Amino acid sequence: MTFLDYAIDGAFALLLLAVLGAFTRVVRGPSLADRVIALDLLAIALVAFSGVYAAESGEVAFLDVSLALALVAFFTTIVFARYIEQRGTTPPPGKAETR
Amino acid sequence: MLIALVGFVLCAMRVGTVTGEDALTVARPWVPFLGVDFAFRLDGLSMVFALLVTGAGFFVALYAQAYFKGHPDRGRFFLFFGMFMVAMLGLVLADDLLLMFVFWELTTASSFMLIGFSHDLEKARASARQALLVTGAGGLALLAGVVLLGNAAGTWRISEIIASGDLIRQHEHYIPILVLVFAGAFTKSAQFPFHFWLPNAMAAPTPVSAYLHSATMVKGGIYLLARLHPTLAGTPEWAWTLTVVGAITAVWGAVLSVRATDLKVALAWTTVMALGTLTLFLGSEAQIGLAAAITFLLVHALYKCALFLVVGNLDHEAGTREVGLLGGLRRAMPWTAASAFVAALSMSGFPPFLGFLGKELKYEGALAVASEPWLAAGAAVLANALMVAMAGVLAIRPFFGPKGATPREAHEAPFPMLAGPLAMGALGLALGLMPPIVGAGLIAPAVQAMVPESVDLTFAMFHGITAPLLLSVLTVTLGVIAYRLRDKLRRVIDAFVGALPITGDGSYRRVVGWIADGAEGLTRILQTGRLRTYLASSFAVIAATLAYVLLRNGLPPLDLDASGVPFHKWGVVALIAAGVVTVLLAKTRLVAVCALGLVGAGVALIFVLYGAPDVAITQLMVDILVVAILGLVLPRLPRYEAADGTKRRFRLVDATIATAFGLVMATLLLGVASVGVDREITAFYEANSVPGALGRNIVNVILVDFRAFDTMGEVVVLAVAGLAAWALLARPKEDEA
Amino acid sequence: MKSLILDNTMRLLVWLMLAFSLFLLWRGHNDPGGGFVGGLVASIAFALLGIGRGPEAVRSALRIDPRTLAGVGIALALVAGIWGSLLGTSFLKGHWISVGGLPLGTPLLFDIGVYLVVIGAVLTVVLALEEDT
Amino acid sequence: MTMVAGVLLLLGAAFVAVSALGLVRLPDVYLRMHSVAKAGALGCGLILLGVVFALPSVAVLLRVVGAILFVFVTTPVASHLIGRAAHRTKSAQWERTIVDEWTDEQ
Repeated sequence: MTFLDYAIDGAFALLLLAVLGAFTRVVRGPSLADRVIALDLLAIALVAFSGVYAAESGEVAFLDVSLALALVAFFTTIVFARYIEQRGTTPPPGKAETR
Repeated sequence: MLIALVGFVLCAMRVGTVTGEDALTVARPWVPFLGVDFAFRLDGLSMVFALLVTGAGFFVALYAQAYFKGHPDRGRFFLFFGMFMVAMLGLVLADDLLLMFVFWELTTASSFMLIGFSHDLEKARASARQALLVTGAGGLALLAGVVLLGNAAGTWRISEIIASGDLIRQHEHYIPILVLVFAGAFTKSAQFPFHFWLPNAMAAPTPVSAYLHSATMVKGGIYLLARLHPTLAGTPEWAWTLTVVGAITAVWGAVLSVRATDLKVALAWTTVMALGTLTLFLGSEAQIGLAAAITFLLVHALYKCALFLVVGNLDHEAGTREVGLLGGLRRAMPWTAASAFVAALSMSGFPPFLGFLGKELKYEGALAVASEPWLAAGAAVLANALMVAMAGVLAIRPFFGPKGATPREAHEAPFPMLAGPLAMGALGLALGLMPPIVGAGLIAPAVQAMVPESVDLTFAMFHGITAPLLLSVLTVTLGVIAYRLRDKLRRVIDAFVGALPITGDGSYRRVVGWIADGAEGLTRILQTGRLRTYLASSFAVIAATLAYVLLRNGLPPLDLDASGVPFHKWGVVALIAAGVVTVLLAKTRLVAVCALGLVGAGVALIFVLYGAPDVAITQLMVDILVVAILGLVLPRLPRYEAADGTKRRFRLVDATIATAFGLVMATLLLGVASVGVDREITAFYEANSVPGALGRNIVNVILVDFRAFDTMGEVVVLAVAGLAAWALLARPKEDEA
Repeated sequence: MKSLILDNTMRLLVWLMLAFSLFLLWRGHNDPGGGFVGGLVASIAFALLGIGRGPEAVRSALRIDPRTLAGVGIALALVAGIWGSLLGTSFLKGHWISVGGLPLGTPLLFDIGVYLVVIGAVLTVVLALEEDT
Repeated sequence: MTMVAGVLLLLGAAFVAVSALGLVRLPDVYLRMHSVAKAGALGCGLILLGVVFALPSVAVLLRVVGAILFVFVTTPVASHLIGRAAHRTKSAQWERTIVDEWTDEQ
């Protein structure tokens, strides 16, 4: 097991941690904006994840996945951003939205 | 009208040549695969019917020419009329079971058209529907019977089936075939349980009633029984059912005909009576019985058709069919009176007429009926007595009785409307005067077609003082008495019928009502209009069927050792599981959408980890697009009704269905995985992906080249889905504008 | 949704996305990609344009109505199919002709057909939704 | 060569993990947005660079540069929009925020 393999495993572990963090924010996030940001982070983590997997498997094709996702990941954030603006005031954090 | 004439002449020429054996057959393959071919066979039995169909058809067509003068959709009438005649001819000439069935259904269809001809009348439409439903249902049963019979006999050709009679009788399907064929015949020929549609069918214009409902169509059932007689007859079931049903129908028809005040309905009920007697005689094996059936068939067709046309004249000229109103039209309509009188004489069976010969044979046949001679004879006498009475009511009352107040001042019908009845009446008399010619020419070959052994029948007008003669005298006297006190009879029967708990019509209407309510109830349960019920029911059904299949042939071997799976794959699985749980617990749609995004990403990760970049990219793109579209849709959705989510019962039901579905899918996949993926297909694609389609990316090569046809389908589906969504979404805007 | 930053980056990003989607379509045969994925990326690009500048911009950029686009896509796929049967081989059989060294084939045509249909269908839905809000 | 790749991968992953930590721990929307945008993008970039070192080839280089370019262009735009949206809809600010230039200007 060369140092690279350890690094890859380490990277996977850390990325999973990041995903876990994003997940908790999606669950707990008081306002929609928090959740959207968490999704954004998740997308970035995915790009990284497929990059690492490309390194591990030596298959260049996985970089296409990260390339495509990088290009498109922010789209969900924009859609939700517009939605938030259209919807007017976000309710105070305590009360969960009803929409 | 020309077709009818040509047809008639053709058949007439054939009369001489046809005796039982050397029938004319024409066969051309129609559906070779099923062994069904376009086969026609003209033998004695079909000859009688063919003559009947074309002859009566000619006269009725002539009559209709004048009857419909100036009627807007005359063309449509003759179209259906011609269609019916062809169908009827086909039915009687067909030598192939399926071909016969096709013509059988054609007659039902054209009769529906003809009964409902004056479609603006609600009564006509209702009775047309009723006739269609009853005869149609019978037709369906007949189809099953025909198929069973074809399989049992191993061939569709009727002539061969007739020969293999014994084989069929021992065949285990014999009883079902019998029942089904009876169902078809009884509904078509308006036998006892299914007789109610015939009187209602009088809503049709008179030529139709004259032709369809007296001479030809209702005889279809009788033809079927006669044609299959050699194959199916000869067993007690056949004899008993026919005799009993025939007797009941005959008596019931006769009784109710007296009660009817509308001349056409009265005629309809007498037709029911006649059909009853015909079925009665077809029950017997004795040649004399069959001969009686054929002769009475001929006699009945002649006088009934004539009488119907007479009533048509009355209706057309005098404007009413009510017995009470009509009277003393002798001077106004001499010719119609004459033909009515002649037909009535033949109907009541006075000596010089064919009717008498028919009645004589009938009594002889009745006495010879194997099972119950006295029952048959009794029924025949009673029925005929009432027939005599009806003959009086139909012929004497309107013409010789006191002058009635008819809505229109009656004057003689134009010549074409007289030709029919007069000719038929005269024919009845002429045939009566020369029985041997009729016997040898028509009756004998027909019976020959039905009975394997040779036929020796003497046809003479006068047989000397024999039992049947006495019976005839008895019938006539009874008839005259019945005619005298018909009003009292009518009241008695009225009371009796009123007291009847169920009538044919009533039960029919009730059954149709039940079916309609049942259908309505079912749709209300299924089509609740809520997406939730659709999804729930479909998933539940899938899960149930899969589980049933899995359990029935044993659970596949599940290897659950997950040792080799590296930790990060487990991490992803955990992510997906957590995502799903959040979706379930989400209070608002937004949280659910985000969590779904999470699950989508997790699934994409799995694709990545298992080496499928193509699919991973597609999954991610779709995931993002779905979230985007949801983002667009969310502002338009109504509040997330909390009630929807928290109803305890709903959530429980959904939860069970979902878990069941998940479990079944999991076991299925594990089963498939443990069996080991069949590499053979992948090997094939790996081998010729590059040479065949010049592409290394097998997934896309498959999509676009090898299995391009499927993609073509998917592409079309996608486009249609887009259109559907557009139609749903963009439409309201236009409506509002 | 007026946002100066979005407008400017949009000009660059939309073109980049379209280029990438065509790239995906083009090399679909050999590397991960293909008509379907390319179509998706392109439709995301147009949806982005729709969000940034409104549906009218998308319709003008697209120049033909998305529904007809889907129709054209199906027609193209059909042509690619018939091409095979015209030459006597079976329907949808791949035929390759090299034009100036570049292998052009009916499957590619078919792929383009798929590409157009995907864009057409997705955009019909997205625009229908957007035009209503 | 593989050493550098390993280090880069680990470093990048660490950054992503830190940004996730920030996302979870920080009190209000704006702070979380910072952590995701900055640390996330950087972490991802480093990882992708690491991949280049792990699989040195032109194709990989091209794809990685493309991906990094995209990430570095799109993430700021996205976080800008989400920040503006949050601010316009008056989502809560951390009670100890010192300066809020946006409202000060209007």
